[in-house]
Amino acid sequence: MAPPFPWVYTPPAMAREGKNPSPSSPTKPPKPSSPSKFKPKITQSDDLPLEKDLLLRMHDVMVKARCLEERLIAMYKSGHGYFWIGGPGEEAFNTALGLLIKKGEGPAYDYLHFHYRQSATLLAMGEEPLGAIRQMKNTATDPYSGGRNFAGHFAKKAWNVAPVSSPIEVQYSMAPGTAWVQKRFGGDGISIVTGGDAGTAEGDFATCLVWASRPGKEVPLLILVTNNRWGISTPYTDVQGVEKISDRGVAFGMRTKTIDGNDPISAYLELKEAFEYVRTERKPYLVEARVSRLYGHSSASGANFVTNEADCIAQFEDRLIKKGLLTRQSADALRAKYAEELAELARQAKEEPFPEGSTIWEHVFKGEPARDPLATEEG
Amino acid sequence: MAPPFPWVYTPPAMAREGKNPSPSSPTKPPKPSSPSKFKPKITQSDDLPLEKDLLLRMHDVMVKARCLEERLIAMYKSGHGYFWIGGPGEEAFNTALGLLIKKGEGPAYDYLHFHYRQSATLLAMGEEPLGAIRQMKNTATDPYSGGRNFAGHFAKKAWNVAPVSSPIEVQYSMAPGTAWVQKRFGGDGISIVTGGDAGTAEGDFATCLVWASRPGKEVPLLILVTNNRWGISTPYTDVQGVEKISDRGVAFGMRTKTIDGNDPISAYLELKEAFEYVRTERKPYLVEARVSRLYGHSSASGANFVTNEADCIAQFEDRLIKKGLLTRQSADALRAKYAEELAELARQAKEEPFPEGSTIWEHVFKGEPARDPLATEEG
Amino acid sequence: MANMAQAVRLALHYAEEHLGVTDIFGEDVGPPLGGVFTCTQGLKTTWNSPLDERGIIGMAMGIAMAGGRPVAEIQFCDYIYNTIDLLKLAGNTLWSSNGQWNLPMVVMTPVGSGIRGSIYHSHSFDASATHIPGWKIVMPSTPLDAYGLLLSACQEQNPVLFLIPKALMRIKGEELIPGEPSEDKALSKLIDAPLGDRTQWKAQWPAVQPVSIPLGQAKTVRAGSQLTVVSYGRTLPMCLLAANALASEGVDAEVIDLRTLWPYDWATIKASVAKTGRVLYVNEDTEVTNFGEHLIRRTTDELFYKLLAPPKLLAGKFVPGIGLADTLEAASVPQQSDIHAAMKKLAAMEP
Amino acid sequence: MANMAQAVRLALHYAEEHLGVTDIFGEDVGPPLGGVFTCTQGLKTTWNSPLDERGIIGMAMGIAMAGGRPVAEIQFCDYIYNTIDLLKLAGNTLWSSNGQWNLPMVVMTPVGSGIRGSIYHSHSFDASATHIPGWKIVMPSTPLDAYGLLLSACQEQNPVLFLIPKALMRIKGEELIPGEPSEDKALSKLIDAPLGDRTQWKAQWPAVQPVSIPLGQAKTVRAGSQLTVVSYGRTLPMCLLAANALASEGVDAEVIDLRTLWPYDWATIKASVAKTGRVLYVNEDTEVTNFGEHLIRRTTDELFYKLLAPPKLLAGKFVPGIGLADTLEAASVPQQSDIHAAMKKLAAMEP
Ligand SMILES: Cc1ncc(C[n+]2csc(CCOP(=O)(O)OP(=O)(O)O)c2C)c(N)n1
Ligand SMILES: Cc1ncc(C[n+]2csc(CCOP(=O)(O)OP(=O)(O)O)c2C)c(N)n1
Ligand SMILES: [Mg+2]
Ligand SMILES: [Mg+2]
Repeated sequence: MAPPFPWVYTPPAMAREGKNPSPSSPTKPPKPSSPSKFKPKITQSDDLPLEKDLLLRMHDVMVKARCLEERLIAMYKSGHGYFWIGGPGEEAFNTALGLLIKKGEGPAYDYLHFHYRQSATLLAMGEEPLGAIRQMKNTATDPYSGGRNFAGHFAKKAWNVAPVSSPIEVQYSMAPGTAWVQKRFGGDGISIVTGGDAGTAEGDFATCLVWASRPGKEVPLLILVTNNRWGISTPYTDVQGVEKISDRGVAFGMRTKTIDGNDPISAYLELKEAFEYVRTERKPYLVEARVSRLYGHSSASGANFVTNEADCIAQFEDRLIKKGLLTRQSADALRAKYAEELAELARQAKEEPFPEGSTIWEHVFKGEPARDPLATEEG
Repeated sequence: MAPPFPWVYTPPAMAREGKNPSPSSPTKPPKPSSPSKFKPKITQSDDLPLEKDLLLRMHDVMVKARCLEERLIAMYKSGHGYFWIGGPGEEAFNTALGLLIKKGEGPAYDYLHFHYRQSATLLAMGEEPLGAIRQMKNTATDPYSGGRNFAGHFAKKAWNVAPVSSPIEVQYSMAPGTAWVQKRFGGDGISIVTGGDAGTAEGDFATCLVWASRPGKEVPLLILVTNNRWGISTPYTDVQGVEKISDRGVAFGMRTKTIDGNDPISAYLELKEAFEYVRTERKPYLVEARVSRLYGHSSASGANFVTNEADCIAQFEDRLIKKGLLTRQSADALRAKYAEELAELARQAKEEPFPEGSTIWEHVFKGEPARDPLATEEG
Repeated sequence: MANMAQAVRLALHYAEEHLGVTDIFGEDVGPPLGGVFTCTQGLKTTWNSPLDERGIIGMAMGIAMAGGRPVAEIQFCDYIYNTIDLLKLAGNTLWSSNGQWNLPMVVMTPVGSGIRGSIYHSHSFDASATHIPGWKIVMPSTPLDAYGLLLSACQEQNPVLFLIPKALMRIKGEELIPGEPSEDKALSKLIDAPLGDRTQWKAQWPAVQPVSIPLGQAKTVRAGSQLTVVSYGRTLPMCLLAANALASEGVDAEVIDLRTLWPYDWATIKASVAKTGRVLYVNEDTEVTNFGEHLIRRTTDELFYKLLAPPKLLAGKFVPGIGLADTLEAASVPQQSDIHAAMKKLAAMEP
Repeated sequence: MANMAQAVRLALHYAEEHLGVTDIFGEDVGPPLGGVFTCTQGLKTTWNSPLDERGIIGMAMGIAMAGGRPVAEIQFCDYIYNTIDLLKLAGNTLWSSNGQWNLPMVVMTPVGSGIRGSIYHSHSFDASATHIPGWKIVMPSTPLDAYGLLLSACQEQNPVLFLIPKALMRIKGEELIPGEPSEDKALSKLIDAPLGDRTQWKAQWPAVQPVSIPLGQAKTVRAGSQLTVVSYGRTLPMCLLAANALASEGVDAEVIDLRTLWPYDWATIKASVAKTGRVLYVNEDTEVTNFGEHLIRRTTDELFYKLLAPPKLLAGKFVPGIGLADTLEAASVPQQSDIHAAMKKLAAMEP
């Protein structure tokens, strides 16, 4: 079940070598600023200013999320799925985010307009990983899309998780809408939108800023950008002249911040502040988080671990171990435990059937029977 | 020849009363900042720091442009045209702009991506007003569109005037393209794009900022916004939280400025500086000019003179008269002369034929015969 | 009698009072203007949006997701083309979430020619719209239909695109909307915003009653035996006039107002064409990859052996725009005389 | 033999050397990647654009205005739908300026299913594209055609949309491109970027020669007498296989590769259908308001009395997306077996 004609997002060998592709070109002089200059700076302190329980919970989710993504990649590589895309490298930020979300259905809870790297957030919210595995395998049991959509394309109405869709940045045009309803509804439910750095070049990012900041009608929207300095094979600095993406919000009178998304502690604290502001002030806040991309763009680029970017889990474990909150052994054991659990789930999903071809007619219109509108009696 | 079913952009009576429509609503409390607060501030000095010849030339063009627009409006009102839109109120800025343009065909000259309020710029460049009158009357002789497009929709390849098109803001997505060719071409030709304030809410405005400022590939593009504080009937401050539109450029590392577009002298000096920067540095510059809208949005809003906005011509004439460069009599005579000349041109255009129906097939494809591709022998 | 702009307004009033409509918005939709065609004057949930069509559609999707019931306007359909990806997304959201997220939202937009709108105020959108799965698509040709269909649209669980023919916007209906005052001009006095200052004005809404016109039902506006004409929007009344005129020339045509373009009422068309053996589809969108061509395909698929003449389409010429001059507009989209001629010719074709 | 990705690359190389192409750009089009399908590796005028499809089309228009000759890529046609207003604008720029401003520009984009691309890497764009006046629209099904047609596109004075069927991207051609080395793998060694570090790599371009395939000419890839099949892109080779298979079942089908969708080669279709009396149009775009329906309309318009059976369309199902699972993709777009069955059925219909 390998992809019949895969497209290549980055040269496979580069991924195999464990490097994100170099931006330098055979025909052009080196670009003014090379991407390495922009690797998230490691300025993480020895201080761990959060409760032990929370720290360990974060670590647990991060490891689980990494193991899930690695299992999905393994499934892809062994032919149990056509395409992988996901969030390894963003676990620190995404876990912190998930732990701060007010989970539930309807405007009293947070609405989530995510892109395709958000697995750690879902796990932090308490989601079972089996669904992601089923979606990877495109089984009929896939709870998010019934075998219709790619891995990482979550959709869960019970938790206000809007359907992740592949077109970059469209979620930024929709997010002000849920937030507008929440503004009117009252309470402290907010909307949250995530996306990548390259995607901010789409007009939809600007649309989001415009609609979130209408005077007197500002909406409770947490606008997040996870900046990994890549759009597939294209370094951010090759194509965009904005130094700090968060600065895009300044003209709109919005609160903004650029943070280190590889440090789960500072990510948690910064996000907490932003959440509190948005929940209580009912106004937008734009946060740019610098993160890593640890397995390249997607399976199309080989999905191999890269060695030239910071690994938030390794860093966090070092800090936890240093403080005596974790041992190397317990960390390894945790990873082994999750790896085994996820392998078992994958084995389970592999036995499950694909959707029937006739299911394509289901859910075209809500409340209407599944049928081909052009079917005739003669067939 | 009155419009069969005109749409109304603003309540006709409001326009008849000589006021731009009030933003206050029957059901909602007054908006935090009323538009009047944002009327272009009149801070025009007694100093006239430009050569006398240039001052008088500017005045001449401004008056001619106003007379042209007033003639077009008169044509609309007497049934000689279906729709009017144009630039009365923007003459100061648009004239200054036109006088600074390097006019000609090809990348050595300036490319002009205009919107529909640019008549004064064309006249300042030396365009004959008869073309605008013919377009108003949609005659076959209309040099810009052959009777196909609305008034104010110039297109003149010989002077690099890109076709003005009705969809708001699309020109901002195209302008970086001509500027990119000019960057490579060298020389001092630049591209210039204009549009309104409301239109900056479209993603295309952001697209322009992104594509103009790619690192190391910045393009010689003068990005202009004429801010009249209105989008048809909607006050700017009702829908946009950006105080100074020019601030939108800051995150992109762009030079920016907000200027008084009602003062032809400061407009000229500010634009001159911006032009010089763009011509020599080959980088973008974003200028927001605060201007007036003196006949409402368009004929759909009645096209009547409003009394609650600054009139750049009246102001400029006062200053010129004060300085002894003009007398009231000579100013009035000038206006009368142009009014008469333009009336005569309108009389001429009225005699000219409309395009033949069969001309719809012309210019579908360059270099190919005019024909209905589905025409059969039987017809 | 209400004209179509007033009928839309009355329907929206009913919908915000009784059907849970929460937001009626778009460019210049709120006070003071109430829409460039006055369709949204005096309503209580209207507001003016930024000039950003992508934002308008995105906002409608978000509102619908969060349990609101939006009616979003694109000021002219000519400006909807940069949102087609979002329209497609709205149309696939239920499907791609395997039934979880439905979007009850209405997008309304004026369409078509007939007002000398030149290149960018004359577009049709029915061809593009009918190619987008997951949407219901409506296009009324009378005020009463506009009223009833918009009420249905506002009760839908799925996205509905409501196309309003500009050319019919100011034409009064022949039937009263239930609850509408019957005296001439009385309605206008109640619900049309005054000239001059509007800050103190409030609409005096008549107690209009619901009318049920389910989506998906065509209306046979003239029965006939020799020829079927299927149309909608601006061209529909012309088809009816042509049919009436042709009756005196011995041609008895049946005229069907499709009203809903998707899902469309195939049963009504099929029964008619099975009876007459001749069908002319009329619309004004450009004619290549046109929805009428779909209807022709369906006709040949299911009725080929019953046809007495080729099924025909009369639509807009395949040109890049509709030119401003009368001569150009008349040469570009079907006019009364074109329809008359096409019907006559089709009726006369030898089997 | 070159595959289609290599053929496109060779054509672009020829075009930047000899036809004045100045800019080949789009997302990931420049080094190091050279396009997600490798179509633009090693070329000298490529560059990576911001992730902004509207900017890509706008930039192409601007470059064309200023005398450049751009070839812009939209990475997948699934992401072109927010630019349709700009495509329409590009298509009407010559017309609305009454002949002044033509835009010599090429937009290329991969289309269609067959790679398990799920909802957003499986779209077709032929229906939407053929509804946009002012564009020429090309869709090759062999590497040599891709090469020749792209050379023609790069010499056009008008906007050309070049649709590349993803499913055929890696299929080798059966004919050599003139100048292409004939040994297997030799071409790859010359022009495929190496695995690993590419900073020092340069393509070794073979001295390819121009091939003239004018836009607007179909190719009859199999002559036959009983049935005409008209297709393009991914489904074309399947139609040919089906025709060959059906020959042994006594059905002699003529297969036409349309190659250019607009302006299309009606003369070739018409002559064929006049001869066979039966026609099946095959494409994989969703079937409502589909370009094949236009071709059916044209067929009934001009050939009604010559038809021995209803003209048929086999196209994609009218569903909101193509699902990822094999079962879903197979149920959504025409497969070999569907084409075979449709041809057989059509051949057997009683006149
Ligand atoms: C509108 C659109 N254009 C192009 C693509 C193809 N594509 C998928 S991911 C991607 C890069 C996204 O980069 P970024 O926004 O930085 O997010 P990241 O993947 O780095 O997290 C591109 C170009 C797409 N999915 N959608
Ligand atoms: C894309 C698009 N949407 C809507 C319109 C209708 N429209 C014409 S002018 C206008 C307001 C423009 O306001 P602004 O950009 O401030 O320019 P101004 O007219 O004030 O100079 C609108 C909404 C349009 N022409 N194009
Ligand atoms: Mg990125
Ligand atoms: Mg304005």
